[in-house]
Amino acid sequence: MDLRYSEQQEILKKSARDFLTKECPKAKVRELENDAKGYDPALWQKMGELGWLGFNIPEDYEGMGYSFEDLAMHIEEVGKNILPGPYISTVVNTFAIVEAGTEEQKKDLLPKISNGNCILTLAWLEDNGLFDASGITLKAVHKGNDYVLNGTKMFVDGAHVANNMIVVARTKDGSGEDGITLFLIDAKAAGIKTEVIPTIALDHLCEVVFKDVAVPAKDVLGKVDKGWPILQMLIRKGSILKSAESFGGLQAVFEMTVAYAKERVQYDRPIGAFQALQHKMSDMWITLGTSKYLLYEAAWKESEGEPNSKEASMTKAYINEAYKLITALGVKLHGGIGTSSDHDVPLYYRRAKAADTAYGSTDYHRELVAQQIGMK
Amino acid sequence: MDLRYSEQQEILKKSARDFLTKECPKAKVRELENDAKGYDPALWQKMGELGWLGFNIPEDYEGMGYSFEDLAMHIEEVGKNILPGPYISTVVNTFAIVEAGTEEQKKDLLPKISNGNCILTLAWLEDNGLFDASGITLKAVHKGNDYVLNGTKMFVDGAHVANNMIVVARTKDGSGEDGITLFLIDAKAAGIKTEVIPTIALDHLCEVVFKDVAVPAKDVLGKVDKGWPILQMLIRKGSILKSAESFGGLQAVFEMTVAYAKERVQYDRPIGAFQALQHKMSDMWITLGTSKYLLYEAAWKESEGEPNSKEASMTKAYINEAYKLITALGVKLHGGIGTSSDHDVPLYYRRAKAADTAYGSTDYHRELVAQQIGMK
Amino acid sequence: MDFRLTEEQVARRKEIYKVCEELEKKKPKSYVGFESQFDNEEGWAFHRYCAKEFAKRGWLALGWPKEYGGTGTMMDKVLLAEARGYYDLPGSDIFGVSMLAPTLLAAGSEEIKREFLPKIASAEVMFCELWSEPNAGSDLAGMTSTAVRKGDEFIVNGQKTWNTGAHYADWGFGVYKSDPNGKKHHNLTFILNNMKDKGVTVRGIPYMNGSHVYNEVYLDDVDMSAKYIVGQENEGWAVVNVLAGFERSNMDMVYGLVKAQEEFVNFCNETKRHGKPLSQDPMVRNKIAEFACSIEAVRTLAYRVADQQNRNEMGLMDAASVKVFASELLEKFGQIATDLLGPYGQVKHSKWAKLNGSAEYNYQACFVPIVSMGTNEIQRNIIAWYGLGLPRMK
Amino acid sequence: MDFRLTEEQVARRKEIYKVCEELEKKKPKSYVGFESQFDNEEGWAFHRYCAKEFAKRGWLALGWPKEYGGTGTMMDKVLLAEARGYYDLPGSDIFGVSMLAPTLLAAGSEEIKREFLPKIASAEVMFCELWSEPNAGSDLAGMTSTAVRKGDEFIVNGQKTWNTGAHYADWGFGVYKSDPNGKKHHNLTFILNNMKDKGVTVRGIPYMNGSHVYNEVYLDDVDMSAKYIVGQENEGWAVVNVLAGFERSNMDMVYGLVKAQEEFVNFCNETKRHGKPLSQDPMVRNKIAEFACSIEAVRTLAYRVADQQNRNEMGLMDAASVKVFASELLEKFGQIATDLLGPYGQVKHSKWAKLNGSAEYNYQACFVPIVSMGTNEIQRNIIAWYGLGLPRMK
Repeated sequence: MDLRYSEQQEILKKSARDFLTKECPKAKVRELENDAKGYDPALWQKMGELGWLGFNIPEDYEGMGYSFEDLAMHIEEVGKNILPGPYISTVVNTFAIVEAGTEEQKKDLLPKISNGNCILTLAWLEDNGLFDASGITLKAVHKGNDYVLNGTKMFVDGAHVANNMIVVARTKDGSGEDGITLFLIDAKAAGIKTEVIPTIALDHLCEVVFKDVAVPAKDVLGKVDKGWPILQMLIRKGSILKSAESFGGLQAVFEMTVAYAKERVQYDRPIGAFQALQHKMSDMWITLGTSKYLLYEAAWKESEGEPNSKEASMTKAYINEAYKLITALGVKLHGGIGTSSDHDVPLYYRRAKAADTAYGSTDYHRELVAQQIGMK
Repeated sequence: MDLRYSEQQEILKKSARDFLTKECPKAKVRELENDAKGYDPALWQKMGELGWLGFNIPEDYEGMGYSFEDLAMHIEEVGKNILPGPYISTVVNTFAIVEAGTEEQKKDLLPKISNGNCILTLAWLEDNGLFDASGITLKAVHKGNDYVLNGTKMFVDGAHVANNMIVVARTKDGSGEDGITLFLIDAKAAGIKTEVIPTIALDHLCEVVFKDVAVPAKDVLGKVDKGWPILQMLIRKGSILKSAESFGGLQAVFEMTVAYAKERVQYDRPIGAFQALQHKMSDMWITLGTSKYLLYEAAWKESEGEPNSKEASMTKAYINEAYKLITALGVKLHGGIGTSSDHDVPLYYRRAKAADTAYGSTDYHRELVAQQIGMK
Repeated sequence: MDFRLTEEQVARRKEIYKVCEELEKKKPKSYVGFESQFDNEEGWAFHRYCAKEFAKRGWLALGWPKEYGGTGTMMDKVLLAEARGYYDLPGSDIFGVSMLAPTLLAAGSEEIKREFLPKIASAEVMFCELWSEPNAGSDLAGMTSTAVRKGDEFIVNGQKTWNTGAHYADWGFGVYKSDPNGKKHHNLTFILNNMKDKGVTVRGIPYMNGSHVYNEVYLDDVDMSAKYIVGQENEGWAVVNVLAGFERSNMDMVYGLVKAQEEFVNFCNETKRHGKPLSQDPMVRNKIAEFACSIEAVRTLAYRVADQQNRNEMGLMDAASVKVFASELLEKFGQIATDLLGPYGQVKHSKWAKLNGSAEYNYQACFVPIVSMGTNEIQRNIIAWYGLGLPRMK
Repeated sequence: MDFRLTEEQVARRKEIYKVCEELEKKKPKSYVGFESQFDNEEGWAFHRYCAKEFAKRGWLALGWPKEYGGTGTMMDKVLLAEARGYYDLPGSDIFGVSMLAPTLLAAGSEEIKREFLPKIASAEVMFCELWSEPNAGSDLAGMTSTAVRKGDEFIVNGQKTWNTGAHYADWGFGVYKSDPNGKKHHNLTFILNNMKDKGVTVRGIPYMNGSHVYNEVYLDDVDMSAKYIVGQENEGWAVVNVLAGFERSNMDMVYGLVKAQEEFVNFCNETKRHGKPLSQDPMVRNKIAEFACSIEAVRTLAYRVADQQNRNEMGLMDAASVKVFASELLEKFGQIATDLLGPYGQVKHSKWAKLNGSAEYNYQACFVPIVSMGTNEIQRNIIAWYGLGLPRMK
């Protein structure tokens, strides 16, 4: 047992930190919130060059082949700094190709993704807002060599700038887990209409309308009707990585708040001398500690290939709530200044709400936890 | 609108306070917890003489005929001091006779109750622990001029010392609200076996086993099969009065805590100078204020005969939680000393847990609230 | 106790609700929540429109002495706040009507009352507050802006901050250090000024959701006339305390919650999830019922504050309780509502939004009542020190 | 990171769990929770029995240097705490094994180590702590008990309080004012004494649920030998700090929660309400799942503390976090569990009790870990001051 970041991991984290501090200052974060694209293509290119987009891609496909745990630690730094754009989506969705793609699909897309030439998103949720299999109603009908997709997907991260898209569709009647198929398609295919939804994090989630979109059968990802387990895998890994991002954000807000409390003077003393505020910051610290090892236990098990769907759901459910709570506290401890969009704390506060439903809400994951702790 | 205690109510409250301070000091409270009877017959007699047992009994039946609101204010003082024994039960259950009893039943029992010669309890809950109508399974079978009762009741307040008992029984197959009948019986009738259950408040709730207990038909209270609305009325009034008791306890703990914080010195200052503790006491104060007018709105409406079942349930649900929370805070703010049974705070802490399920738990009342705020 | 409104009050309440219900229909689409009155021209115009409608009926001078144009009672004022809260309407200038007017009545010269009260009552002049400074937030002792007397004028220099609505306000009221050598609490002067005065520069501080509510106000050699002093020269601290004494019942915030609950209940009844209305989910029922209990609790306490104000008792501690409790309830509601909306919880006012985007709006806007008008932390100090008599930290 | 136990540790864990599982079967019926070891003769006898069983296997000297009879590793010590917590077993004297032994190893004379470490390791001697005084709870500066040196002895007078288990303990360790003129932090001496010494009177302080855990200890002209000083005369403050540094992982409390969760899940599966298992109530599922997440979170953090201790890092701030979080989780569990039991939540250990009365037990017993060993409020101060570097109040 050794619950420290390894030396190599510390280096990995530091290099991510240094890069983002330089290349993605908060001014850029703010700018990109109101930018049509919502991400910086030049920065994306640089990330590709650094290998950030190929961390989890095997070396055979021009990736870095890092461990899942390394990836989580890297994303912790990404969350600490904030990085606008569909970075985490692309990384998470890549796992679907790595684990379920055909050789052709891998050869075609993995090097492109790794080199920063392909943004990959996932069209999963629909307007019913459900995370379980019954939420999938978009129809894919087999016609000749094609499947024809009709329906609407919601909250698709960066669909308007994505090159490729994994679409979760129903290929059989019913509402269960069987009969769901994933399609790996060109995001610009004919019949696709994309519109950016205004969200609290201004993170460019999209509505994507599919009208008679023809997809060749070879673009099925995995097996027909058997897409749900792949999606579950994405949800599990996405939950851990999204939590890693949130955990980074938690730390950033904690550090800013403690620093501010030491510096801001009221009633002739730094406000950090007030016990009521001290105890809230101590609670923040406690939350950081409990979040950290819960997260890395799940990430470590994922790396080791051990069963961890319980731990992944626990992590997501716990850190979802921690992130919202701590960022709200951060705003309040800063007082007025913490409520201004000129300040950094609200950037995290708004993202905490957004993070909360990505890859499943707290209540969704608690239900998964209930099942896995033996609640019949 | 005038949200103050009237002058007369202040007098009423003061006289209750003075009486209990003198007649029921905490030493007696502790003694009665481990007493076989669990109440003090001599004190009960005195309460009868003072009219405390006839507050809500019309003057025609030797009662005082006070308003429900006056009664609530009186019980607030009872809760502030703590008064062991089935006092609130007797008072609440008396309403069933006043509102649904026959002239004969009234003439028979109300003067006795008022004069302190009759303890009246309610055998309602069963071992399923349910508060709704489906929880009632004890059977009363019509046989000749009698009903024969078989079954077990749980958590019957002071059944071992009660003179009379209202038994909630099922006179018709089914589990709904129809087919429930109340019987007003002699608590010592043949076939009744009573045992005291050890509870957190050591408040002498009993298990009561009915074996072939024959009850003459004239002892039905209200109409056969139509007992549920009467029970509902008792739950509603009981909820308000139990909340008044809890609200009194809340105040006592608040006052003790603030006094202790001013007096106890650590690190060269009264601990009440520590801001973390101050803010907790401020939160206690806020809770007192919000509890108070919620409670008295419900009590006032009851007095005025206005529909108030929503307000009664809101009061119970809110004050249940407030009482548990504030007494736990009280224990913690006192530190070690607050955890000793020699100290008064735990007396209230334990009673907060007991109060919480009397006349329906928080979740039961929240469900009633949900129905009444229009949740379909 | 007596919770009943008089027949007159019931009638008045009905009248006020009717007027507000009508006004609500004229709300611009961009008006998404309680701070929208400051966010854009449309919102401000609507505020002025509502204010004129209220003024016409004498409702901006409720509870004032008759000699200054007063109408109605303090309770009527509470009823108006209630209805405005329920329909989420602006129209009552929090700075002019709620804070300055009672302060002028209590501490202003006859001259200044005669000049400004009619303008407030008629909604001709809207005010803003020039109070906090970058280094003087909760603690006014850190104030550095100065007012140097020159004959009948003060030359005022400094920077103020968190000035709600200063970008639209006609006049401001503020405190400035007027005696550099004066003792603490005897060195400030409370002065009114026209926001169009030379040397006044207003710069917006964007709120976290991008809306324009707060401002910084820079004062460079601004001439303020000594006739606009409220109270005595160098005794502005006393006036500040008088003003702080006019706590509001926060009935508008409370009734905003009442309305939010009603709307949420309707939403749950109408929205199906897994084939069943959301309202049949036991967890949803429990949470909304819990919320409803808290709202009713604070509603009754707010009425107690109103009751006290109506008999000229201040009820400051109860008012502080209402402020803290209601604002934190709004925060909690923002959390619960956005959570229950699932992925839709994050959606801003738009064609995709549920409940018109109010959940997302509250999720951010809740901090306005929490940190303004004395942060909730400060309120808790005040309750502890003045309400409970606990020792003030050294 | 590496969360994996070594093969050796896995084997040791299995062995320890097996021994504990067997011991659990011998638990007396009156043993209802973690403080029952002090409550009555039966509980204390069971404590001594378990201790002897552990001692036989060398498990009371885990992680000590070999020269003092040490066996195993610090991680093994954690594993024993884990299993004891899971099976709710006593047997490891918190004062002797967890606090005094490491203190002696760090600060004791060779002589005192040779005398007491074997007695601790063999479970021959059980200790209690003589620490707090009526006017010195969190703040030892208020201490008034005195130790006056007379040749090779100290004459000790005073009153100690909150002495857990002092009514059964064989020996005590305490601090006393030994130099009335000495400077703060240089006027206390840390001494061991036999609890059977003349002049030692122990009087119980009943816990809120009636059980006997705490005591007051009166010391009247008690002779304590100077050879039982730990550290230097008048330098007891330093020893106190050394001792306070041996924070525990609180793994036993954490695994008590793990077990409580398992038992509650089983209960929900087996208990029907309205014809359906309680486990199918969405609200129950959500609450228990939330609780499970928190337990797993603090469990992993407790392992981080163990990991640090195992490499001789102290991890004091993380240990403080575990103490605060786990004890408040126990409080919360007491609340949730009693609530979900409905009217049965109030029933004490008896034939009517559900879950053997554990919910009611925890509802009261939770305050033991919350207010002892430095209250959670003090822990939060410590985190703020030493962990976050925030300024200490003057």
